This record gives sequence, C-alpha cells and structure tokens, in this order.
Amino acid sequence: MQLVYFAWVRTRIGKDAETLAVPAGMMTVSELLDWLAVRSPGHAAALEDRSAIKVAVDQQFAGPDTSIAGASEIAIFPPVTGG
Amino acid sequence: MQLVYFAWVRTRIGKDAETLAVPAGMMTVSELLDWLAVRSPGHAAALEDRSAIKVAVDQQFAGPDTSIAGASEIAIFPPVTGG
Amino acid sequence: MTLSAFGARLQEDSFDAAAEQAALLAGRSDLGAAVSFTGLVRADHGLIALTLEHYPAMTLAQIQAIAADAAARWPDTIGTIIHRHGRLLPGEAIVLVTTASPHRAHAFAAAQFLMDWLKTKAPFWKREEWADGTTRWVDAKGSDDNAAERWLAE
Amino acid sequence: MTLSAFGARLQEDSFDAAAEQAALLAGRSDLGAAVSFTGLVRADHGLIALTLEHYPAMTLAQIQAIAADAAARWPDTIGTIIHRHGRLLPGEAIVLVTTASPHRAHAFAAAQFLMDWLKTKAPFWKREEWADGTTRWVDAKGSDDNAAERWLAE
Repeated sequence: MQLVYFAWVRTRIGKDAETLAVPAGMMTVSELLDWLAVRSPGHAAALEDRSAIKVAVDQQFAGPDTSIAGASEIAIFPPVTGG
Repeated sequence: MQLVYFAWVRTRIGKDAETLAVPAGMMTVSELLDWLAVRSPGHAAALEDRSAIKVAVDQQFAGPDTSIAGASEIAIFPPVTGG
Repeated sequence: MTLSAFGARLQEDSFDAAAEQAALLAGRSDLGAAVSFTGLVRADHGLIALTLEHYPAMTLAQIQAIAADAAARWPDTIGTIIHRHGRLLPGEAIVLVTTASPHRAHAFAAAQFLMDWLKTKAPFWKREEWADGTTRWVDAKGSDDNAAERWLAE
Repeated sequence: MTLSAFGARLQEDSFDAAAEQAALLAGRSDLGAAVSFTGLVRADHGLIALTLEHYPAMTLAQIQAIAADAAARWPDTIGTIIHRHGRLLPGEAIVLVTTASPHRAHAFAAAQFLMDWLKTKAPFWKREEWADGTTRWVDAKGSDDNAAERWLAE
C-alpha cells in the first residue's frame, strides 16, 4: 500500500511517501493511523493530534471508519488551507 | 416650485421640467400628485397608476405623506432600473 | 467608517475593471480577498442599444449614501463603484462594484449589498432600443426589491 | 448541468483575471451579471513568500467535483476556476473564481459556493516564509468550515 504525506505531516514524518505492507486484517483508516503512529518518533509526532489529521483513500476524503481494504493509495495530511 | 420628470413620466408629460406655482395649503406629495394629474392628458397618463410613481423631494426619496412645504425641487419618476 | 472607503463615480465612458481593482488593492497590504461585480447590457437578439437616463442632481449623492452605509457595515472593507449613463451597446458594461477586504465574506457581502441597493435606490432608468424601431422602458423587478430588503433585517 | 459549465485549471503561472472573464462572457449572449473573486497573498510585514503544496493526483479532480456541484445548483451560470500552486510572493493572486449568469444573485452565489468549498475541500496547504528565516504552515480556519457547511442545509 502506498502512503503519501503532505504539509506538516510530511515534514514531521520526514518523507513524502512510503510503500508499506500493512498487516492482514487491518480494516479502517483509524486502525491504520494507530499502526503508523508507533513506527517512528516522526510518525508519532505527525499523528499525535488525531483531530488535526485528514485522510484520503484512493483520492477520496475518508473518515476514521472508512475501509482501507483494497486501497492503492492512502494520503495523510492536515486540514487543507488553499483558496 | 421646480418639477422634474424622468423616464416614462417625462415622455408621457412631454417635458423634462416645469416651474409651477402650487396652491397655498398644499401640504403633501400625495396632494401634489392629485393636483398635477388633472393639468393635462399627459400628466393624467403619467400619474394614472400611482403605485408605479416614485417621488423625491429636494433629492430625497419621499412617500405619499411626505411634506412638500418649502421644497425647491420635486422629482417624479417610475421605479428605478439602474445597476 | 468613512465615505472615502468606498469611492463612487458616475461617467459616460467605459471603465477598466482590472485597473480599478488594481488601484483599490494598491492602497493596503492586509487585503486577501477581492470581489468584482460587473453588470452588462445583455446581447439579446434584436436589442440595438440601452440608454441609461439618470437624475444628475441626485445620482452621485445617492450612490455615496449607499457607499457610506456599506462602509459602516464592513469597516475593514474598501471598494469602488462606477455607474455609467448614456447610450450603451449590447455586451457593454453598465456598472462596476469592486471590493477588497481581509475577509472573503466581507468582500462578497459588501459587493452584494452595494448592487442590491444600487438596483433599488440609485435614480437610473433604462430604455431599450430594438431592431424593429420600437423603444421600451425597462420595468423594475420585484426580485430587486426583495434582494435589497433582506439587508434591512440584519 | 455539465462539467464544462465551470472550467477548472491548476497552474503555477499567474493568470489574467480580466482575460478569463472576457473569455467566459464571449460564450453566451444572455449574461447580465459577472462576478470575480480573487484570493491574494497578503502583504503582511515580514512575509517573504507563500508556497502552496498540493496533492497532484487528487487536486484537479476535487476542484472539478466542486465545479460540477455548482453547475447542478445554478444551471444558468457558467464559470472558470484557476488555482495556483508553488511559491508566490506577497500581493500575488492565488486563486480566481469568475462566474457569469443572467441573474446577479446566481453569479454571486456560485462564486461564494465555489470559494467556500475550495477552502475546505481542495487539497492545498500553505507554507509561509518569514523574513526572520522561519517557516510556518498556515492553520485551517473554523470560519471556513462554517462557511462551507451553510450550503449543506440549502
């Protein structure tokens, strides 16, 4: 599964993308974030305040309970500030 | 008293302004319009539908009961259509 | 809240909306939002021209009064209002309201407020000339009165 | 209601708002109202630049989805959306939404709708560079969420 990071999620994790084999049975965005948060101090810092984290699953905005089954690309980023 | 007319009020009356000596004791916009309406067939046609007539007394929008005492210029016109 | 926060002009000549907005923005550094409204002569089939008559002794003062009201409602917002008069051809611009503010919602609201009130309180009258030789005074729209009146409740 | 009623572009280069509006108006003869919104980098004291990062695989599709929603809500209205990315200097334009309609209220509403949703649903992130050498990611504003959510009730 491809993970892509933007803005301060990217700078805290220290990379803009990584390909990870997620454990079988991991079903939701929320479970993925819990699993990612313990991978490194950078991941932990990026994902510390879960209320400030937005996720897109295959380029669609997702919530904590959105399924990640079969997804190709999960994007993790702060609230958007364009416009 | 100077009377000025605009848009179809002007074209129906057939002039853009006239100076008239209004009778003493005429107090309100409504009384002025009643008096004007019988001056000529053009005035009558212009003032026939009183709901479509707007008035400004000395360049301020006025209602039927607005006083005309001491006014220098009364403008009579249809609802505005600028913008 | 000053009259000068919203400048107003009345003219026969055309205007350059982009230049007006640039001039407005040049005045301040805290502006993140700029809104422009342009009203146009519709290119309706058979319409030859639209002539705007107005009441010279009243028009500019009335627009300035509307502008002062906008300045009081949105003190952080600035703007320029240009209203043309005379004979205009289809596709030509009639009116420009350009606003700028630190806040997007204020720039939008001030522009809408100014247009709603110009439509109902500025002494202009439009006469259409048609290809068949007829002329017609444009009727006022009830929807314009409603648009203006919603600001009274706020 | 077609996607093409509201065109969308994503680019690093600057844009010419007046030319975009002219191109939009050239397409139809029934347009009496044109609204433009321009979002600008504020010229705050000490701000050197603003860099817009975005999510290339998602951004344009997301803007087009917002545009399709606007087209469905205001079928008589057309528009153009241009959003820039990359490094911008103070005073530069970030985003343009220009709309045109037979009805003034629709042109205003569509422009506001598009901006409210671009602010909350288009995957861009702003990073500020300051004269003291620091950089800072701009925080999202609750007021933008509120502005977007008011459309859900309508």
